[in-house]
Amino acid sequence: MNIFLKILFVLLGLFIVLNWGLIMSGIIRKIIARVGMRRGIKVYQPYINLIKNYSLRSQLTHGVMFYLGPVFRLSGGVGIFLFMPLIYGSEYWSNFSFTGDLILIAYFMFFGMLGMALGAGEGGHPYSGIGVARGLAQFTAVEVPFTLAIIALAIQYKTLSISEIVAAQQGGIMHWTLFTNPLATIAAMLSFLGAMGHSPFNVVMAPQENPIGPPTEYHGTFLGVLQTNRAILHVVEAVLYMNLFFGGAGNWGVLILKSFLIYFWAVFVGMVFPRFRVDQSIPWLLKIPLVSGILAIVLLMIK
Amino acid sequence: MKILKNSILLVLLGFMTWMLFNLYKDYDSRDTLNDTARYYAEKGPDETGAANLVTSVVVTYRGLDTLGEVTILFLVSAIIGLLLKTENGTRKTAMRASSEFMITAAKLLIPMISLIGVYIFVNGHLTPGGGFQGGAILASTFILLLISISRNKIGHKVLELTEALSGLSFVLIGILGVILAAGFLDNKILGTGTFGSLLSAGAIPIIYSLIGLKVGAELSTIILELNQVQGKED
Amino acid sequence: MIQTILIILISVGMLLMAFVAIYHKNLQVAVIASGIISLFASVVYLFLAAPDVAITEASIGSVLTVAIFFYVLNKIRHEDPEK
Amino acid sequence: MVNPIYIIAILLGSAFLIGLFQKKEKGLAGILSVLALAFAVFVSVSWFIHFTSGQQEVLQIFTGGARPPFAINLQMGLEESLFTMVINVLGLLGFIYLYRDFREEGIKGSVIFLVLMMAMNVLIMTRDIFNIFVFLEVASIATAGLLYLKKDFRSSAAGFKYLIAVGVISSFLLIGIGFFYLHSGTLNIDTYLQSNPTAVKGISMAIFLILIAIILELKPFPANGWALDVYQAAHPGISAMISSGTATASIYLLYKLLPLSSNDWTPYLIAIGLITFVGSNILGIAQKNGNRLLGYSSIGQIGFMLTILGLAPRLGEHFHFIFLSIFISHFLAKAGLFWISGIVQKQNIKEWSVLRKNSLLLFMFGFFILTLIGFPPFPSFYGKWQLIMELAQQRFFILIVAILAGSFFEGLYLFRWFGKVMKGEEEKENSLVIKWEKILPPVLFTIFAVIASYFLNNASEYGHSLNLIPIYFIILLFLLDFLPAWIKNSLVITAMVIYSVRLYPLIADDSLRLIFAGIFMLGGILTLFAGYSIKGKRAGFFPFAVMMYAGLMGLIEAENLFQFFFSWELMTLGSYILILRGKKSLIHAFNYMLFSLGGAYLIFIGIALSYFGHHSMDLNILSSSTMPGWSYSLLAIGFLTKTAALGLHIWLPGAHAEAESDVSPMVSGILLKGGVFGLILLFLLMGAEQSEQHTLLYVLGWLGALTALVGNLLAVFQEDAKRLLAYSSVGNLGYILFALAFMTNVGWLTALTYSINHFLFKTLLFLAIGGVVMRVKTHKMYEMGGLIKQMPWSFIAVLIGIITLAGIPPLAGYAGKWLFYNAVITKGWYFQGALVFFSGTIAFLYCFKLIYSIFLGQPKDKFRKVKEVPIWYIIPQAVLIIGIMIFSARPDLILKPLGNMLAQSNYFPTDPLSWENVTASTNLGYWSGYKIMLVIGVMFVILLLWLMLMSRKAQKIKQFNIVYAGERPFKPETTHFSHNMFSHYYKALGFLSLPLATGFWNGVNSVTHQVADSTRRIYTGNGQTYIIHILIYILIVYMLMF
Amino acid sequence: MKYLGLEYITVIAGFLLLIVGLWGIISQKNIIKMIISFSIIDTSIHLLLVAIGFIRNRTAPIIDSSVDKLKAADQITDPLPQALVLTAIVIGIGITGLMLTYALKLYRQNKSLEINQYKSLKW
Repeated sequence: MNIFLKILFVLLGLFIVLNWGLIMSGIIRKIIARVGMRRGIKVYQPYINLIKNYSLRSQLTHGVMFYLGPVFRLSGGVGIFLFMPLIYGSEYWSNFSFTGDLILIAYFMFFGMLGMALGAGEGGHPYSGIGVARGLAQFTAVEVPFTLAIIALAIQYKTLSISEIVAAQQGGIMHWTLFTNPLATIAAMLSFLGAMGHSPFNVVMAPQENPIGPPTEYHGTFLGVLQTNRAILHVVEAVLYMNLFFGGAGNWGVLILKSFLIYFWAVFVGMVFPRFRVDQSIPWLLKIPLVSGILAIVLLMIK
Repeated sequence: MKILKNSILLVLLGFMTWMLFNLYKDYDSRDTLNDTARYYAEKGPDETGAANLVTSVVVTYRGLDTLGEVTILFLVSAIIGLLLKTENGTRKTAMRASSEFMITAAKLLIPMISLIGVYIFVNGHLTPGGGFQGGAILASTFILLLISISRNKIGHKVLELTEALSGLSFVLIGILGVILAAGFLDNKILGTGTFGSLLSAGAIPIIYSLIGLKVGAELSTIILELNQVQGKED
Repeated sequence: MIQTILIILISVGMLLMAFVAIYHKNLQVAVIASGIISLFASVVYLFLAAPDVAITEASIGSVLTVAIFFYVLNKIRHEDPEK
Repeated sequence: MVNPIYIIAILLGSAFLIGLFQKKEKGLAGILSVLALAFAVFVSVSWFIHFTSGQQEVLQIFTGGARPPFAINLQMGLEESLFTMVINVLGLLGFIYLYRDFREEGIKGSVIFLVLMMAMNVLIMTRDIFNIFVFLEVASIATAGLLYLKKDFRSSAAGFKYLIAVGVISSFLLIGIGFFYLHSGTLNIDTYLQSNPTAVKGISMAIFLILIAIILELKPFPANGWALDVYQAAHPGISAMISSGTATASIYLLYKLLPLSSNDWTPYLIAIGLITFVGSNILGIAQKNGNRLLGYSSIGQIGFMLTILGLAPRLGEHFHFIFLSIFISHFLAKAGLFWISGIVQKQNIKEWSVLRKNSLLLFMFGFFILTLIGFPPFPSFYGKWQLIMELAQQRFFILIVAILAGSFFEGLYLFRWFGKVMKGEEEKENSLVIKWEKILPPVLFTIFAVIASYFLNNASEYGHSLNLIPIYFIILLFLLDFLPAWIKNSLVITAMVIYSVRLYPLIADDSLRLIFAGIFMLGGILTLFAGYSIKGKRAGFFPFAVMMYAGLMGLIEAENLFQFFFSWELMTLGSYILILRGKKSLIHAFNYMLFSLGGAYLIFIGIALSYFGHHSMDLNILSSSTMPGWSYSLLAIGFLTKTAALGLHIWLPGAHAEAESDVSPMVSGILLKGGVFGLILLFLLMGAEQSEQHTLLYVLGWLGALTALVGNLLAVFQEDAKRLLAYSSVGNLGYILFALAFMTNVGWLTALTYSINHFLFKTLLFLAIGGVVMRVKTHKMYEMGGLIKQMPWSFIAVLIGIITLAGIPPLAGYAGKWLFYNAVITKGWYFQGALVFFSGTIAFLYCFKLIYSIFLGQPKDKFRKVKEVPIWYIIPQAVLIIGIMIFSARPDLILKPLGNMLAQSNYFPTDPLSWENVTASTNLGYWSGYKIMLVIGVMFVILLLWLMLMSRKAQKIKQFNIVYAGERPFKPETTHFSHNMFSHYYKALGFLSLPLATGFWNGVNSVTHQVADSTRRIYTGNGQTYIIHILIYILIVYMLMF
Repeated sequence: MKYLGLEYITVIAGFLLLIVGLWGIISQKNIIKMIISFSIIDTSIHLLLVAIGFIRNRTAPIIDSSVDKLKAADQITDPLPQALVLTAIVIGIGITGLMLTYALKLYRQNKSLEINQYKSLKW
């Protein structure tokens, strides 16, 4: 396939995902507000935020790494997008997934985090450091059940290629990993809660304790870049889970629906449960999710 | 506690006794000479010319042992001198001045006893006794001398000289054996002479006399050294 | 036979003297006892056809050794601060 | 030829002659003594040359004008000439050493000394039992007499105890001799042997008494309190004579008398020797007094020689070589150490650090200590090797364990001493009085030891296969130590380059060796570059650096197990001393040595077990070991101590962290791969055919996974930057072990990739952090901060390093991770895999901590003026970064040939990685390092441009200018969140990082010390107790024998 | 009757004396007593040695009027052990003298003759 055509489709896909990400976060926040008996923001509010941030005139930087932080962060998001096949069966929408498999995505998640952490670090604000430390610590625990789930999938499908995993789930809802391997799905979906950073795992960003979290010192264009990334990343992560556990998507419609539902799962739990401290969230993640992940593998090994 | 300790020691000693009893168990009295002794008895008189076989064994056949043995005395006298050397170095005899009677008796006895000593070692190859016994008797005269005469400069140097010279001669005679005869300390460097006479048995009388002088001097030195005390006494 | 009895007596005497030498409080007596052992031994040597040894033991073992012991004991007594 | 009887005559004659001299003539007396001793040396040396140049006929020296059974005879053969030679040389030098003391104390001292020498000569040459008794008494009395040289009353007490003990012992000897004569009718050894003795009970008892008396003269543990007191109380010059001289004579006596016994003394001698060897060495652990410690060691060594003597019938033709090797090292080293002790004149071993004031003495001290322990290329190594191999051939495995245990304890206290001397607290007073006559003897003995090593090496079975060029180079470097550092550095680098070029064609077709050779040599050259930044002489650094690299290269080049072990020990020794050079590294270097020593001995046993039933030392014998399970596990554990597997890791952090800035990368990035290479060789050669190996590999796999977890977790909680990196090394080596244990194609590829990566990034990180530490003079990360401005280059290096470490695409670390997953899932070790993955995420935490705490946040005031690290640190870093980049972009360049080699070897033909251009794929997945690099690179640049476009007017502000709750913070420290950074993590998972291993080893340590301390209380100091010990000892041996 | 021979009695006496001497050396705290015990041991060994050389109904190994020079081998006792004893006696006095000297020196330095007072070197 022509490489330029490929790039074109990639850019198009990126555009769609970005927009869907922005809209989805608007919708979700609206829903949260409504559940809380508030009116909430407008659905297109994220667009407004984004445009406002990109056009702010004050742009202060603390140094090279501070400057590069958002680039790393956005690279991380976009990179995952690039390595992710979006639509099952479509070579146009499979992005650059030929360069690497599931493991690549799992590890590339660190890329953005590292950049963010470093950029925030150079900002010199103590809260940045605290936020980063919390985020990284929690992330290690999140990754454990997720990895177990990935291993379970690899055992089950004998492949690490996402496209092939999706392909193996075709042919009806009962072929989804959700049903063929519910334990792995449980482990993964619980770890997904942590990965999304919603309550009860949102101590990293801690919106109540203003200002806190890694992006404390970021504003203006930098913050814009970070918001862009968040929009993309949320959708891409949902798409990853969709591909792995929920049969993938044959077309954009299914993709949008499924990713919304998957994302909403995290929001839904967050609306019900209060926030964990880090030293609480880690043991929690290492209990039920871990056990179900292990059970998933054990079951597969017995088979 | 002490009883306990002693009883443990007794048990130990009991075992020791048992062990030594096993040694005794195999002891059997002898009724013949073994090969070695037979050689001494048969060849000894001719080879060495000494009537006293013990002497021929001590001085010739096992001359190296004897050399070692006089060396031990030599060592001991040297060591005692070194060990008892006091910091300030002044030496005094501990004995008080002797009575007139003692001095007279000593003057009378000393030459006689010395003569006996000399006789014993000169005749070592013929009669019982020899260098050691004669030397010991010489040393006894020396004790007598010490008791009777309380001057503190009694022949320390003479003793040393005798000791060293006789030792040296002993070694030299030994070496002469290598050069002139069959081996170290071979007594055949001189003719064996008439069996049973004083001037016989090759170098044995000479060696035994040297031993006698040396042992006497060494034992005397030991006694002399022990007789010195620290200067602050008396 | 007389020899045997004599030797046995001397042996018993030596053993007795050995106990005296070990257990007597007075060191001088102990030393003399040990000298007597040597003396007895030299008698035994005479019986055992060893005149050379007998003379040596008598002159060195009983006389000179005891003399040396006495010299040392004398020295020790002289240097004893309490006496 | 001069008749040897003249030795005796001259020595004794001059002794008597000196008796004639007056005090004024002490000079003359000294000259006479020296001449007499020199004459003795001359005679014995000429006889030794005579016998070694092919003459066989033994000279019989008759005395008393009669033939042997009737008169005393002496004998001069090869053995006698050797032993008299060494003793006379010792005597001459010992006299020179004591010369001044003798002068001060009067001339009688030299008389005693000459007599002692004479007695020892006779003891060696004589063939008559009673003669032995007489001259043993002479020697004992002379020894007791020489104690006069020390004035304090303790030496008198020791002298008395010695005399009374020796008196009792010789009483038994005399009884034995009497009954021997009664039953055999002769006093001559040869006659008795020729008479073909019928074993009467009585004579065996007599011979028992004779032999046990001689054995007691050799001071067997525990009936040796009297001797220890003498060692401690005597003038060191005298102790040297006792330890090296008298003991030599006595052991030769035993050797001479042993054939008398028709009883088989073998088991008893072995038991006596081993109990002495192990016992004394354990007791040595708790000893603080230098001379007494040497006494323990001396007695231990003699026990070892007793064991060998007991084994003589089993060792056959090798006996002489083994005995000689052990003997000569004990002889030279113990005398040398006692002589040095006399120069130091300190009691407590702590105070020996005064030796540092004189580098020659320090060198000799180290030399002798190492000679005693038996590190290659020191003389005793050869004997020990041969001994263990022979024992293995005859299945005496328990003996092997006991011998090595004893050696281990000996190594323990000797190395502690060594460390204290090298790094202990400095003595303030300058009390090292050095006179030429005190220095000369140990110097000569050092030279003798070198010569002995040379000959032993040539004489040993495999010595000729060794490549000695590096050893000569090391010696050269010692000689050139006075040159400035940069000259030596250039010399070493040149030499290494030349060596690499020479080596390359030899191993060019063996990718595995090539990889490791590359790591060792290129790594070595790179890290040495950092050394250019150091001014001055850097005394004592380069020989040991070269020693370490020589050892590492030796591992690669080894064609047989001897070479391998030789190199292994060389590497250990070199690295130990390099680590010891650090400022606070005393205890860590000691721990390192302990674990290395233990590990080396396990390897030793493992090799010995494999050798059983073979007749070659070829590496391949591992594959046909008759006890694969045992040799496999022992070798594996041995190698694991070097790679710091969990439980054996506690030495690593301190050792790596406290080493000098440029040593840390050497020992961490490079040295650890030595252990990995060992494991690789082991696994390659032994394979996984047997089921026990399968179990073992499974256990090793878990061990690796847990090591990775715990290592990384501990790294997270470190506040010390270098310690963090060190723990990270523990973790990384855990990955490697884990991957090796797979025993699959991809698994091994993973391990090799990890090895290369770990070398690249850990060397890089240690260089960078070492440079920073060198500038800011602290290891504590929370004391640093904000250094990115001052040290941008170091920051970049660390950034690249941690990206590689964490395995984040696109850099090379990801290659390892991807391979790893494929290997795990293929192998089916899922849980271990998950554990290791978890460890990987934890690694991310400390990576961030490292870079954040040091380089980011607010700069501390006191470091505002620090400079970038020296250019000599940056050059190797740049090279390493280039290396990482190349390996990241084109992993196929290295992995493809490696994979091919693995696939083509007999071991891993299945499931290899298949390559299609730059894309690698397995059954499970695929990965294209090149394309990933490309995609991410392009994307990163585009996004950067995008941001630059959007923020054209970005304004640089002061770092302190932050949103701090509406205020400006008042000092930088309050804004830098770096101390106790992951405390919440500790709350959650800290229980996994409890110092269980440390606790365990501390427990072992304290138990050993308590055992040592309570056992040594049998030496009550009461002379009477010592006699009771002797009696009990005789009884026990008697009861066991009869 | 055989066991009533002189040599048997002497050997038994020698052994008993040896044991008593050993007992003295391990039970007596006084240094002088220990030395005395040691000289007792010495004497006992001399007794043993002489007894070993003894042959019943024979004369001393001196070729004098009572011994036929040619048949000496059948008439004299063994000269060798006697020679050994001579040597041993002299060595014995040497050692005893040296021990006593040490005892004296110890007493001078510490004013005590108890062996258990000299334990400063231990462990």
